Amino acid sequence: MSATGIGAAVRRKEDQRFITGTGNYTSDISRPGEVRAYFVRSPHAHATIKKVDTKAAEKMPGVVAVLTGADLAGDKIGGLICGWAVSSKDGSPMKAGAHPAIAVDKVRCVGDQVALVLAETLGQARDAAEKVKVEYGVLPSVVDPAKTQASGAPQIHDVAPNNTIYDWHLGDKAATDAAFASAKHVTKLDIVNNRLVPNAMEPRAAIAEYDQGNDSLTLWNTSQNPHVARLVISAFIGMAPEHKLRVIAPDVGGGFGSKIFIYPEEVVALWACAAREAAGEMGLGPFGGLSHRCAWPRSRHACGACDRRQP
Amino acid sequence: MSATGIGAAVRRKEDQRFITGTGNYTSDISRPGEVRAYFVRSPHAHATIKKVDTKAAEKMPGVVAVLTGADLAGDKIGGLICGWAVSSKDGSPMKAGAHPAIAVDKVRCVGDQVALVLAETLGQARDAAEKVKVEYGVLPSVVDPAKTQASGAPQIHDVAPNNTIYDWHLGDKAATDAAFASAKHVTKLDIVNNRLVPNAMEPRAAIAEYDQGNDSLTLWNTSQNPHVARLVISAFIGMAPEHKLRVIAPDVGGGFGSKIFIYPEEVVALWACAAREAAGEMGLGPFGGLSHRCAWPRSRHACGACDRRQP
Amino acid sequence: MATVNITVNGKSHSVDVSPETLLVELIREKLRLTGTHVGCDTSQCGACVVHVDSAAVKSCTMLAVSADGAKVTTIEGLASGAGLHPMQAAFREHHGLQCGFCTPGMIMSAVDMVNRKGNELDERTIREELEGNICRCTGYHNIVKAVGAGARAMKGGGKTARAAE
Amino acid sequence: MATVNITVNGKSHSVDVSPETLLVELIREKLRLTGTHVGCDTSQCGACVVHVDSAAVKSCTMLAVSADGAKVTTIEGLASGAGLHPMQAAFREHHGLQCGFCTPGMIMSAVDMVNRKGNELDERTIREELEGNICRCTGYHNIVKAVGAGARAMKGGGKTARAAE
Repeated sequence: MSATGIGAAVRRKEDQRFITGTGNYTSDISRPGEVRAYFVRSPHAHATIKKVDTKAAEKMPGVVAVLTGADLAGDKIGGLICGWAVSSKDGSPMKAGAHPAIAVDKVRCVGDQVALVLAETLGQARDAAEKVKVEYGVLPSVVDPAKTQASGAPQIHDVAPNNTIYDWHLGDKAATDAAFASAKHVTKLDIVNNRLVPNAMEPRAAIAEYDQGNDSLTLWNTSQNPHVARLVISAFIGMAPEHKLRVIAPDVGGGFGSKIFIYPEEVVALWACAAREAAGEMGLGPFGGLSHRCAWPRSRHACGACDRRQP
Repeated sequence: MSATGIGAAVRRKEDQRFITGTGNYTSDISRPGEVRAYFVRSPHAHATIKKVDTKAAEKMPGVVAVLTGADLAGDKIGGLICGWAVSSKDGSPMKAGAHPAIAVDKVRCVGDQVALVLAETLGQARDAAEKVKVEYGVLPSVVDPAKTQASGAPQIHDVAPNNTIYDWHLGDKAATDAAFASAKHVTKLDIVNNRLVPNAMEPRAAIAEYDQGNDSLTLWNTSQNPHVARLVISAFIGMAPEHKLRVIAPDVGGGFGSKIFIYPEEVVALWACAAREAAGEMGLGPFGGLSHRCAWPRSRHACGACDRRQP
Repeated sequence: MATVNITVNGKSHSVDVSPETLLVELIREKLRLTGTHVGCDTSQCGACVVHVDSAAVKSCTMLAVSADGAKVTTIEGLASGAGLHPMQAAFREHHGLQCGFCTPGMIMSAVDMVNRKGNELDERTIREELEGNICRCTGYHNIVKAVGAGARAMKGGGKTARAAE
Repeated sequence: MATVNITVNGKSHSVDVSPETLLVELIREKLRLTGTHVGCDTSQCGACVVHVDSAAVKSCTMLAVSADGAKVTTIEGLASGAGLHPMQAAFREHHGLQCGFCTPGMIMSAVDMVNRKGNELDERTIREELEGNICRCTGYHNIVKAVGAGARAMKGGGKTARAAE
């Protein structure tokens, strides 16, 4: 095996920056005049939202804006989509419930987004988030997948009776039944798949920027597929035409599939820059003209917060 | 003439940002941790540089570094080139003198760069620049083009005797002479071309950034041809390979040809980021790790400072 | 350091600046409102014109501390709401710009001209009044047309335009 | 606001911070040394390990004001000069990283391990000592190899490596 020939180890070019601390992950990026974002999240797995009172939070030091699901809905920003459509065995399409980027009438998991606080520093945003008063009507919840379809189980999405989104079959039922019927011996076994929780070292993060001059948006996010993110955020969520939206994935600190998805926080960060800028709520904030830059520095939330087996 | 048909006025898309103050010219750009640059320039049209003493300037508030032509030469950064090579009528190549981005032994025009001061603010850099002590040996100068080739005129570049870079002829001399010889009437006329001074509203400016992680450079400048700038700064000046150098021309506030050229300040800004970073002089400056961003906000210098007819 | 309390485009700011800071530096670098440009540093070109307490001022000629307590309008705050100010619209309609660098100052000077001289401006008045604003692309002809048209358009929307200041 | 006087990678800084600021926030956001990462916010993952007065510290666990007067080394300052520290070189040579997010903390912990335990480290010691550093890409095997090799390599260059702190 020669030093440069077949079988020789190939040293990675990207290692140089990773071992010297000069990589460029999303939360390493800083934009002039950026404001910091912090989300108010639901402590309940299932509850109606009776009222979100942002007044006290808005008066906290450094706060630029406090935004709610009603604001988002008012700006007609679409909800998140499921990218993989599955039909039931009877041919009916899947019954996917709406997934607004900030919850409107109801929260459906612990950690569901309820409000966004934008402030000059992350600490100020976090402090102000504690002053957002949310009145919940707590509903019974269901946290064991095996019990979700039981009679009387709490109903999470109205569009999916018995919490059943699809009843998916693959294969040839008649042939399988016949094979079992003619088998000499039949073993019965319940198979429970492991739950998979991809849990990369780098938490999710996003920075959004609105360029008023070109009416264009840029999103830096921890993404495994920025091109798809641009397509979905443009065509399905309706944030901006594709040629007015740029999605940049810098160095990504692990993903394992979890960073394929588009997450609500990314959508909200973009919306907070663009829509609220247009409304004059951010454009002339504490940093003058350029506070239409929204940095959501990090959160581990999406990784297993609704999974009782994960801390 | 219909509103959308042939002959209808076409409104420019870029006007929207220009009339609302949301354009993006080079000096509108800000990068985190940037330091500001100010040049010490020659007050003489022709002088030897006996000594450049930067000690007092280095101790001024906010100063990160004071760099000289000797530092630049020590890092083997090439001089500026003339992009249009002309041969004399005898076939000999043009005798272009060296054009270091910061003068080393001699200044050859009023405003020639003699030193660069980097500081946290432009005001601090300007104040410190006044403390740079340059000892000049003032030489006779020649400011009238018509007198440059006179016997005894001051010699500017040693490589160009009689200050003659080339003696350019075009056309067929024999045929022209024959035509005049057989002409019934000959009128003699001295023709002096107007001097052209393109003087755009936007002064020149540059921001350079060194990414240590990728060992790559980015230059934002007021350029009419960023691609050529990249080629020249890479292949001729030797700052970095082309794939490690990005040149971005944002909105340009007029050029009229003057922003076709590569200017010494752009080269120096890049070098100050990259080479000095490697030497540890900027890497851990007042802004910690990210002072390898050098913003040279503006100067009108190159427009006619050596032209006695221009203020 | 000195603290400057200043209202820019309707929002109040309290900004710490060193005493030699120019108003244009406060606007561009502290508030990051980069629509106001610096073309010459010598008060000749007019690219930095803003309104200070409703009067056109070359903001590279005024110290930031001198603007303490003032109400300033920059090009970014000229229009009320999302649309264009009539003078901005006139510059677009009459192609009164090319590279755009002088344009913010031109528009701010033009609005001030209307505030002082009224809505009917003849070409000679416009050319004289624009003495302090230099353009290098257009040759001025379309700028003069734009200012005249913008001035007339401000007659209707004049209240809105003034209210924004 | 409190003023923290701190020496980071050999350079002294005087930084104004609010009292609740963490050391990692000072390093990342005030000094813009972003090689030190935050992976968990709960002191579990070790991506934020730096050296404070020559001891490994999870910088998300320490208030910036507690580091007043301290000498701090971050991943950016580990190598002396332009080359790599032997432990950095070992991580590259043995492919001890994939996404790179945990790597700065891993390397800073590994160097601290050598400072405490010497240059001959067996696999069990390395695995025990790395308890506070989580990686999700590699499965740890090549990290353990890299730390062992880096520790041995530091024997020769040990003085240089320590001098950098």
